[in-house]
Amino acid sequence: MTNTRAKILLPVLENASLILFVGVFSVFAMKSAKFLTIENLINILIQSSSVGIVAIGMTFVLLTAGIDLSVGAIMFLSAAIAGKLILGGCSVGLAFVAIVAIGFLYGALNACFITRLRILPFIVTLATLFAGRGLSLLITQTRAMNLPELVQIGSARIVGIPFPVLVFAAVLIAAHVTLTRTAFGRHVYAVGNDAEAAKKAGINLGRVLFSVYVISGLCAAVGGLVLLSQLGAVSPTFGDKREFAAIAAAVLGGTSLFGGKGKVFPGTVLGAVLIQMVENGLNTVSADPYIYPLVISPIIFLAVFTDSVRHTQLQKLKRRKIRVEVFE
Amino acid sequence: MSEVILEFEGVGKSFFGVPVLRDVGLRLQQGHVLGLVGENGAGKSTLMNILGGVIPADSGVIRLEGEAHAPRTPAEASRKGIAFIHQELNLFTNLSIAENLFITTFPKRRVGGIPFLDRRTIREKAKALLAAVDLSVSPDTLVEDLSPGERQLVEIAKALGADARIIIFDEPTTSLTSREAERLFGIIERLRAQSISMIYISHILGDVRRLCDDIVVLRDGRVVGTGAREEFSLEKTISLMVGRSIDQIYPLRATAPGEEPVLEARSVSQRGIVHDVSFVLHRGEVLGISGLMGSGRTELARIIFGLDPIESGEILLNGSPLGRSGPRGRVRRGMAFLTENRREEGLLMDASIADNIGLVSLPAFASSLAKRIDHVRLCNAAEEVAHSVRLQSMGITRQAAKTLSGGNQQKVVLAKWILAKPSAFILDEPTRGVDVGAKQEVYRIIADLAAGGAGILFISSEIEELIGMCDRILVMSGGEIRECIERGDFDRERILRAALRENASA
Amino acid sequence: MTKGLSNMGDTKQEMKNRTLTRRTWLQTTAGGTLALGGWLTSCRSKKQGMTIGVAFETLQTEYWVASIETIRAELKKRGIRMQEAIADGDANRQFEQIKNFIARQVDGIIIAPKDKQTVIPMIKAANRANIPIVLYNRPPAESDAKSVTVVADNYAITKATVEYMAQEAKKSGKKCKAMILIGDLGDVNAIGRRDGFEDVAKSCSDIIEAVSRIPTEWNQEKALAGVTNGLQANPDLNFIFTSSDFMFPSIISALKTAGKYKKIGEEGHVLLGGFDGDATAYQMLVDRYLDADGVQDMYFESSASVQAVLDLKAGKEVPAIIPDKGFVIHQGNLKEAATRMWGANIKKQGTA
Amino acid sequence: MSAIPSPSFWKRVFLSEYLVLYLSVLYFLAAWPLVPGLASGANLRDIFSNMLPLLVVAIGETFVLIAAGIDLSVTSIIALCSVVGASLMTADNRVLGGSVFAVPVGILAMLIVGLLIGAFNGATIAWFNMPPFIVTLATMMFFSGFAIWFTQSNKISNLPSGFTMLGEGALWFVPYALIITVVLALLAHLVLSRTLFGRRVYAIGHNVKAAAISGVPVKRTTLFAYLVSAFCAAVASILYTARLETGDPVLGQKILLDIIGATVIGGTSLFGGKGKVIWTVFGVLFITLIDNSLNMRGLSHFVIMIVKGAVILGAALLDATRNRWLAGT
Repeated sequence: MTNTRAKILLPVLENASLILFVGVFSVFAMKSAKFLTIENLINILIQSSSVGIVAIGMTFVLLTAGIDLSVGAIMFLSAAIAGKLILGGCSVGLAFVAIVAIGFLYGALNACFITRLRILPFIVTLATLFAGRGLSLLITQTRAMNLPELVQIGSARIVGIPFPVLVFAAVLIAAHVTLTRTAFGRHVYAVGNDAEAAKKAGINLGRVLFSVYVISGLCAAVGGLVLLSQLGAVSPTFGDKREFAAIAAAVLGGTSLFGGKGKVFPGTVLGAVLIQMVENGLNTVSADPYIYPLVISPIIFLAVFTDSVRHTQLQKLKRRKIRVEVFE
Repeated sequence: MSEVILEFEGVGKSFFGVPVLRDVGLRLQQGHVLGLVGENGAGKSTLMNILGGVIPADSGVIRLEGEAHAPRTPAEASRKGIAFIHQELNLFTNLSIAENLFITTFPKRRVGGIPFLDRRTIREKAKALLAAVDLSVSPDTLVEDLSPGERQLVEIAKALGADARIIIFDEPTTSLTSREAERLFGIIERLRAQSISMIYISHILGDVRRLCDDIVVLRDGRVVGTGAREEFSLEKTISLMVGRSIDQIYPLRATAPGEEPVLEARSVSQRGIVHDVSFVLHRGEVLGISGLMGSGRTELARIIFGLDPIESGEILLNGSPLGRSGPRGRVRRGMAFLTENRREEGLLMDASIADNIGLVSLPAFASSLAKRIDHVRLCNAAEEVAHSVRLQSMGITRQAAKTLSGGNQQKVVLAKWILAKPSAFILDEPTRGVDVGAKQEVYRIIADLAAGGAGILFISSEIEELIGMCDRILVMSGGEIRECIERGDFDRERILRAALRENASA
Repeated sequence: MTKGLSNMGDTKQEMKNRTLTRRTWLQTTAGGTLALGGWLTSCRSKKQGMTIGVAFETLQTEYWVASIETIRAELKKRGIRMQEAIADGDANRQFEQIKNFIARQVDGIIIAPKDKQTVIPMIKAANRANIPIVLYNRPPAESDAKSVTVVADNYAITKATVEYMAQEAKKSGKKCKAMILIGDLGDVNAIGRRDGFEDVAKSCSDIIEAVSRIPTEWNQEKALAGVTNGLQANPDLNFIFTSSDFMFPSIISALKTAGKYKKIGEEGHVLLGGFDGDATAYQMLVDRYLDADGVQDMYFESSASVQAVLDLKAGKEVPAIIPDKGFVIHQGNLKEAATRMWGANIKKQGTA
Repeated sequence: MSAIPSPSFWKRVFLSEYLVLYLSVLYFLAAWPLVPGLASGANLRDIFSNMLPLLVVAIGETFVLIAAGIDLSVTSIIALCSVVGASLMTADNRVLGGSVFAVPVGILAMLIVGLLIGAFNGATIAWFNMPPFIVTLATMMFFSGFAIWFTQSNKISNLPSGFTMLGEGALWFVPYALIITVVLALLAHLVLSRTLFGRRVYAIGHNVKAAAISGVPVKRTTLFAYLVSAFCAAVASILYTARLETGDPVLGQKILLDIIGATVIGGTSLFGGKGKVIWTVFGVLFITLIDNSLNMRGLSHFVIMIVKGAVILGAALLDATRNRWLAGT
């Protein structure tokens, strides 16, 4: 009987991302002793925090069945301007404030085009991705800016916790609480589940959508800030292709592109860490570094594949019954 | 004698100049249940949509506790204490029951200025509401894990949560099993006891007469009968519902059905959907399938057309079994399916009329080798069919399907299939959302097709049109065929009774 | 992915939007066109005198930035207009930029190519239009295309640098676990520098054992991750050579995180060597973090390439390869060598 | 902007499907006096030779977009085909190097590689109904990574002249690239507008359910669309590789945005069901024109990127406006 089989299959599919994570982890743990050391695990966290933060913002957008391709550009732009300011002799603190402001404005710009003028998020953010990277390159003249003083912050440890991880955790907690413990958060899910019904129920659709793009912009900026503090330099490749990494992380964490389904914790975090773990793991087993994309992309594919299978199985289970069979 | 809480007076509404409500007046008393009955298209839903703030009325007034009531949005209506429980439920399946109950009215608890959800209060309130509709599941359960019946109860609980004074039920039992329905009735009784007023819309007259204090019968947007339950025998209600002289609407069926079978179903079964369905459709025959929503008529059609899986039994077209072949195989073999959902399954809304009409028969107009489409021939053919169904349009190549009226859209779908010259048509609610004038033309087209030798499976919830058009009528309920009635002894009440008969095996 | 917005909106809203959108669109287009036009006029220029097209693959590193600035100054000094094009690491775009130069009939081209192969068709194109072309700092793959290259002897300079580091290591006595950051393998210079390192590592295998090779593809993020993980994998690593100075920030960051960024002489100092001679490297030398740095004589390369392109234009004979000897700067010769180190001067001028 | 012509005029312009062409011409005329050498024969030739490969990819993308899908993997296809083909044809290749078969085998291999990737995309999307965006994103990551791994990020040169002439060479005065592109474009146009397959692509783009019920082979058509897109990418790869005379594992990595941007500017809708080859031609022409003219003005390509971004947004706005007007009337 197909239903019963599906019932057994579903739990497995539900937790596909977790299973993947554990699987990859144990593989590397077995392959190399160095992988399991505390320092290395902390390293993984540090390296994944930047993408993780951006991915958290991306999750908000994906939950509303939207998409934000401009996050990489936002990272670059905010970092570039921060760099200019610091080189121009402005205080680091002020520069960081500027970064956040830029993230906010950028997000608001996207949101305006999407909610006010009703253009597809894909196109809007594609265009602002173009413009944003161009603008940043214009500002930097594609020059590398070395800001060694920032590394102090990036490598600092507050009560033993590395700065990037600290920021990561802070953003994560804030996002998780917002999504699970506030009306806005629940409305985000509602909109993603059925925009029309949400409107009928009297949820302010425009405001919810606007906010998620602003949030995504903010997270991107903060992610850029963290990366900047780690690199201590801004190069023209800064934040390049990060939009894809962020989307991948969210999707790996079980977030659906069709909206309404996904969690920042554990989901997106697992995804982000998983991505970094693969890179780090391959490194510790000193595998050919070029092989990295060949490993990560099948994992992404697998995650989505299981999700779509799960979806079809659910459809099977949920087919409307119109008669009660006495024998069931 | 309790006082009137809601009153309609001279309410009228029309779409595309076609009146769907004419001078409707009715009164709902505090703590009463008002039964609203009438055939599809009688205007029940329109009336309730006006009350629920989904659409505005053209004329007339509604008084809620004496003062005028004209809600602009559903939200406003619900603020005024009117809860609308739609046929298709408006719940967010990815959220928990508790969250659905308070989606716009979350109790909050400020911590450092940030308004957090007060989850304890929410859960407790939710528990209380669920208890009120005796639904014994945790408020944290996701709605997607609930059965349709349980979801219905959640909707009711939501209404109570918004302390509604008037609750509108629109066909609440269609997707419920008899057990779930019983449960619902129990709740309704209790709400009445709490002197909450309700409007109950249903085809199932038995339920209506059992639940309601007063009954209002609508026909063609007019109130044709109103009064206390006692005054309405089943017979009287039915005759009021369908009491229209029918001969002028329906075309004369000149030809008699032929002998050789076109479409044949042999004990078709699918667990939980249909059970042991068999029938034969002959050349030139119009075979009606009557049944209420959720009787399995649409599901049967989808199985026959190969859209849904079939567990046992077989289906033959022109004598050859169809096996597992999907819609494509059916179409190639000469079967047509006009679905009940024109917008989502029938038309390419943004495409031109010509593209829509041509869609099915494209292969016929493609040269064998390069599969190049002969546009001239295609357009001429499309033109022809469009003309034959009397489609009104400004140029079939220029106008997009979505800009047509409901009637003309339906004609486009028909034309699409006619162009492919199939031998068997399955028409599911072909006159739904179509004004009376267009209805007549649809009937004419069906008659012509039958005269042309095609077999037609005519599915409808309007008994009247089946009686007007069919050679035989199969009556379905609970996924089974209850009766097969010959044209000679057609009888509305007999059909309705069969349609209302409970699922034996439940 | 667009479900969320596909159909939201009651007709009233639609109406409002329609008008709104129409207005906005008019403004965007009209405004846009005006702006564009105006700004094109603003940067209009009259055609007279000589023009040299300068096409750089990227300005990603201080070295490129400094180079293009020096070339600009050099040309200005000789009253020659310079047309600039940066390909941002895209060979195809660079090709199109060169074709643009040719279309505009520039008098000569100085190009810092993306890599040795993709530059060949560009040279050929220039040859066809017989416009003299000089390759800056990167030689082409061998072919029949005619060009002049001004390039540092990456191999030799690296070799010298690493040998100096080896000497330092010898003093400390203990055997070194070494790491090298390799550049883009498509870049001959990167290859030259790697080979320089590897050969020294071989010749004094008693002192240096190369345990970790990080391919960076000239990308700071890759470098950071690579070094961090490398240090993780080999905790006793104490010798790092980077194929380009612009990756020092990444190295410093990684070392700091691992708590191994120590001055020369301090306990646990990691022997550091680099290549280019940029400002960061100079600062590190002064602060006694960096042991040795291979310096390309950027001033020589810039003026030489300008001279070369002019000579070619004038029809003079020019050797196909103009080598830049370069030199090694280290704690020993810091004082006198600094004057010739471009990074040092930039630092003094306080730019970058 | 004080004197805005009557709405009816704007409407006519808006609703004309040649709007983007008009804009291109308008822009060209406006830029003519400002950009010395813009209209020179040499530069015009450049503009066209620059737009050819981009156009080829964009045409393929058009098919997928009309079918309400998206193909992000085209750039990786370009890169992988480039290195595979080059490694087969290069003189350093022991087996084929220098032989007469080198070129035909190489080209064939490139096309096959492309089609295989397209088949994978199409099949997974059609049969397991997975979201195209992620599927092609994953394949994009995988195959561009594979191309780099395959060559250890080395470029491959010494390609036979018989191949490289496809890039810059010409038959009399007509460049081969032009011939190939024109033929492909015409073919694509005919297939899309005149054949059964073409109509079906539009149908599934408009409404999958309705199409399926009307007997359209949805799965097969979807697969076909992705095959076309991949094939075009492979052809583009041939042109790019030939003109650079190099097999490059990062070839075209940066043009994904140009491809989708150009198609959208042309007016093809991401919702599916709407689009034409000719529109894409206009879109590509417009974007190339901007690129070239600003380039000729000596403006850095970052400025150009900003302008492109603005243009894409403008185009999207225009499209949205158009649709609302159509809906309104």
